[in-house]
Amino acid sequence: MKRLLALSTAIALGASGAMADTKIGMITTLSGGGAGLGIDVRDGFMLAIAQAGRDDVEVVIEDDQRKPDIAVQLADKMIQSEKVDIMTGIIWSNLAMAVVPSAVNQGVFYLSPNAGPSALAGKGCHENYFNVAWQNDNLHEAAGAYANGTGYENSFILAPNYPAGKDALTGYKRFFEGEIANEIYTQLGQTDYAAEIAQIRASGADSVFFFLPGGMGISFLKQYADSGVDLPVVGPAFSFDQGILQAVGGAALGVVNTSQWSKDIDNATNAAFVESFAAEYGRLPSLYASQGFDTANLILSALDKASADDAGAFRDALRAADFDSTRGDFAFGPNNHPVQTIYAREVIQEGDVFTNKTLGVALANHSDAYAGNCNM
Amino acid sequence: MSEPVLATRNLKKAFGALQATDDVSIDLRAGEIHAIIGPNGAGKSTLIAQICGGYRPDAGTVHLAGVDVTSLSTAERAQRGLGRTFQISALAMEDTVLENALLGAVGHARKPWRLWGAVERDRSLRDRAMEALARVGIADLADQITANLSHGQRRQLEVAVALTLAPKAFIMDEPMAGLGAEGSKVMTTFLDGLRSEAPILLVEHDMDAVFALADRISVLVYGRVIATGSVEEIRNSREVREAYLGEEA
Amino acid sequence: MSTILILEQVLNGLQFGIMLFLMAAGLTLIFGVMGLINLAHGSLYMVGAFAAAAVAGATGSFLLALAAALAAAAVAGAIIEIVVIRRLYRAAHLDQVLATFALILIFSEGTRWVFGSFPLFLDVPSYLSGPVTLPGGIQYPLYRLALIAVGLAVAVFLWWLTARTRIGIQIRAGENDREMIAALGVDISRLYTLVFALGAALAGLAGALVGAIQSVQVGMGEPVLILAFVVIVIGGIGSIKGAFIGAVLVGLTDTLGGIFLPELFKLFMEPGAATQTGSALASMAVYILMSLVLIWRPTGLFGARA
Amino acid sequence: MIAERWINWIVLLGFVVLPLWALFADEPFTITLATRAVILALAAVGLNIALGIGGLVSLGHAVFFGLGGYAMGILAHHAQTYAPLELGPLVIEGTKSMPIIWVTALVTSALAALVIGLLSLRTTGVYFIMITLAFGQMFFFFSISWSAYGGEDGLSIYVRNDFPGLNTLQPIQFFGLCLAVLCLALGIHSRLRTSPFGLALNAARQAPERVETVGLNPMRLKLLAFVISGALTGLSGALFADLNRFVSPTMFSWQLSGELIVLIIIGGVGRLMGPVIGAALFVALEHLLGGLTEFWLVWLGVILLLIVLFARGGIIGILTGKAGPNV
Repeated sequence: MKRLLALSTAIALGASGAMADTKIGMITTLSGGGAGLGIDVRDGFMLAIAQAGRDDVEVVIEDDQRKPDIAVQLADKMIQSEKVDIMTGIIWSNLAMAVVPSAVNQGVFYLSPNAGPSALAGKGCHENYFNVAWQNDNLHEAAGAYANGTGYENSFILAPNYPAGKDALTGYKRFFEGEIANEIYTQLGQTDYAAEIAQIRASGADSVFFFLPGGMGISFLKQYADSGVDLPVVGPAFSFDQGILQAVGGAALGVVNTSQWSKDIDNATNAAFVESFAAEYGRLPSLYASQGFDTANLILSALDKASADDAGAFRDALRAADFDSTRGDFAFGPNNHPVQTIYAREVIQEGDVFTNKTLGVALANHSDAYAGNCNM
Repeated sequence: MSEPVLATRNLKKAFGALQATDDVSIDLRAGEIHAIIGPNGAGKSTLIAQICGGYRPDAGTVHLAGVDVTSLSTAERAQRGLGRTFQISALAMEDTVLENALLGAVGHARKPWRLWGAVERDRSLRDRAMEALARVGIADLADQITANLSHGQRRQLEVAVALTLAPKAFIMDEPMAGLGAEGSKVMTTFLDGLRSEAPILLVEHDMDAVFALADRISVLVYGRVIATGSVEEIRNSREVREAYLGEEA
Repeated sequence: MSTILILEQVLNGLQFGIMLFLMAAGLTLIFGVMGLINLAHGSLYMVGAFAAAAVAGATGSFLLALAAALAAAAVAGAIIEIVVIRRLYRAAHLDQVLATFALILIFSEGTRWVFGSFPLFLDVPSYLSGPVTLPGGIQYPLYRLALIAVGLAVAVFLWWLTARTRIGIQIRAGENDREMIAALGVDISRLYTLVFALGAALAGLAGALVGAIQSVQVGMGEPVLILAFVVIVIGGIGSIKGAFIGAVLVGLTDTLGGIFLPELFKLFMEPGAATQTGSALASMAVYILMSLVLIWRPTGLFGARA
Repeated sequence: MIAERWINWIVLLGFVVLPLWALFADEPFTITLATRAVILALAAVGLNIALGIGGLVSLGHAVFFGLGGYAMGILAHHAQTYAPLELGPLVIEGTKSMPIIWVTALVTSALAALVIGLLSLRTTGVYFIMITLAFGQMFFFFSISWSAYGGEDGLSIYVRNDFPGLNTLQPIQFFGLCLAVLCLALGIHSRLRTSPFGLALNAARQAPERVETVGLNPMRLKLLAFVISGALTGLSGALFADLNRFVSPTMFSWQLSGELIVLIIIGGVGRLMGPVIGAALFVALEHLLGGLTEFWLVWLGVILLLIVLFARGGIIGILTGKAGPNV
């Protein structure tokens, strides 16, 4: 960890002379709640930069503290003072909504390594905005598709009462063909789910879909496992990523979750990524780390073809997505959002470590529901 | 005899089992100093609080200049002409002496909603405040921070603030406390002259001052007025001597 | 909705309330005795949970983990009382708010410094895991029943401590009059450190107990801190009885509001909108409850009258 | 020891010189930072009227900050989508004009402050702190789930709103505008402080029973102070939203209310320039410490603690050697 930071500083120092051809600004969450995600994105990203060994790329990293106003301020700094060519790093949809529209309007490229709010995929799409992770609805849609394939007919679905929560339930319902036993919006940041679990027990559903990111998911899974309700649970990967799973422990075993990445996806890039990440940082990579890694490699692949100063050529190079992704095939749709395969994974235990095993494909070559609204 | 400026009729107030004031009827007539005396815990403070509006009585009424003010707030009673000093100084300690007096002037002029214009530059307010300070003899302290005043000086300031209101009646809660011999004498002389402006209901422990000043005295024991009369009558009352003065005589 | 489900939800509300009581008891005790607003109480809750997770991870024993939580929170409490809080008893509420706000920053980021940014693991012990069947056929997690029992035991302990022991007499005296307990020959600063450590230990215990069924992570103390404040304000600050009743009220309001408000709105709105509106109102419910209580009784249900 | 008057002028001068230097040195981000400090200072100047003069420790001033922000967000959102806001029979056109937005922000937050004040001023001390916090939380949770205006995602405005005669897209011009508003607010504070109202309000904080006995109603004085205070903080919210071209529920969060109090205490409670110095220092610390370490919040906590324990009266208190008013 220390070594890598020193390395990145060295890159920055080396590049601050006349060498700096390309300047990348990363705004991500490194302190306060939710810092784990930002740290994973940063570490994945910097790993790829370090492996490329280029001295013409400078990365400026700033901490947004998960506050939209700080993120906006940092974006101003990067654009006005640092004069970056490319920006990336934001974890949360609400921060992305605060930063991305004005950044791309000022001619900067933005590559999202995590958030994919629907507003930026549809009417609000922009030729300089690329999403390297997923549109927010994607994993939920895949969960709905998986539920169909497994034969679930009656789902109890819940998510926090905020836009991403509503998108999640909408996404699931878009693909799920069975009945909805009940649809519940919990409080953002809620920690006790006894009441919801009682409703699940009484609902007569045959499956549960939930989207509760971060600590909310940990709380829900632990309490659900302890409640004796044994309906199968499906969710997006966010509550089952490598950083969180160890805190959930046995309560997550056997739960199926959907993800565009898993550490056992069989390709050479992924194997090398998992191994080098673990060697560098002493922990297994999460899907956030893989997204950071892919984002960096996409940028590097485009830089091989065109300078970021040549916006048109660089844009075309990005759109070509001519790089080896950790998730195998990767292409952009018409709205610069990924067209990719989303897998169903199951939580298993390997020795002391809880991790995911890929079960199969939930949705192949999946795009998103908003691409049609995008007039670029 | 003319109508009293201030009158209580059958005031009653209980705190749980304790009857703090029990059927108290007191008059304050124009031009007089009416002293209320009684041992500690006799209910003097509770009586004053009911007259000034701090407590609502359980029963009975308070009349000011012939008007029933029992249901009015402290502020409304003050607006109708009740000027009060506190036993424990209630002053804006961070402010200057002049500012405290100015507060009284602002209250008297009913100008608290003026958001513009420095209060100290308002001639009429300033004159009124300075005049009150001068009358109690602390005009030279006008620019001092109140917290730095001696105990006796704060008493004087209390009286000065009440003066700025030009009230119809004064209620003074122990204005002599902490003044020392010299200060007491000055204050006694001052209050002596003040009664022609407005009558004073005086609660005081300093018996020399009471006997020197009072036109009438009421004796409060266990919440009841056991006697009201002239200085001579109270001195000679057997009941009072037994209940109260007896121990001191 | 069946009667059984409603009963179960009432039980859930009670249980949530009792969890809040564990947190609120320490807060109200500290305020009652020392007149201190301690925003850092949530940090002590977090310290308890992290200590428990660390010890449970190392030893595998839940009881040892609880002991560690109590000890760690009490020690942390005693240290901050001696180093910081002691200087603030005579300060204005404003200074107390700021100083303890600063302590939150130090504790939260300090914990992240030591333990990293990822949540820790802490699980229900095997002998308390799984559901039991209650009379009426309600399936209820055994651990939550244990939580209720611990909460009630703490309530009884606090009642006994304040009503029946020498320390309790000192505490009650201290609530009324600092000079008086000095006159009684009590070392006030030692008493204060003790009470603060006791309050901290209660917060730590709550953190460890709750951490087993929730997420042990940095910042976990803040949402529950705000709710605990709501609780003690509703109950009347300084009153243990008030904290208990306030906690149960808040627990019931929050739990039942979350269930019944969306159902209520479904009676006259289309379901999707009703769920969202109902949930929005439910998340505001405890705060609405608190403002109503304060408007009705400006010093809470059992607070000292001005 | 330095006279407070001198400190005030030096600080104001700093706010003129620094951005001008940044303009010539081509450091536009420094101007953005200075603008942020000025707007936060304005919010805190508003709070300082209630807190510093009136002694009202409001842990819910984020309500007004957020209302001002949403006044801007909602009006500009309707203007940029060309869809008027329909409230039953009442149809309001969106606008990108700052003066209209400002008036809306002032009026909305003043009305909110009137209602919240009427209900909250029945309580005192800790209860007042907590009931204002409760109102803040209500607005926070409401805004998170109010999907019409973005919920937690908030609202983005693509172009900064207009002010007649200025190009607000130029950082320095927007900064100048904000600084002018701040100076106006400081003028209001200073005139208010010495006015009959300020005198009575200040006394109502220290000795409410005295204020009553001169025939004034301390509660009404405090209510008016709360309304003026809320309105100014609301105005700052509208500017803050324009600075970021974005509003979101975090503007309603209790941490923001806490930060406003922190600003005032750092600078000096009840002092004219206390909030300005506090905001400048806070923004500087945030920027400099944040650049040094991931764990900068620890150090911020330590600095705050040292100020509370050893610097009663804040920075101005240290410089002038005089403790401030007791709140």
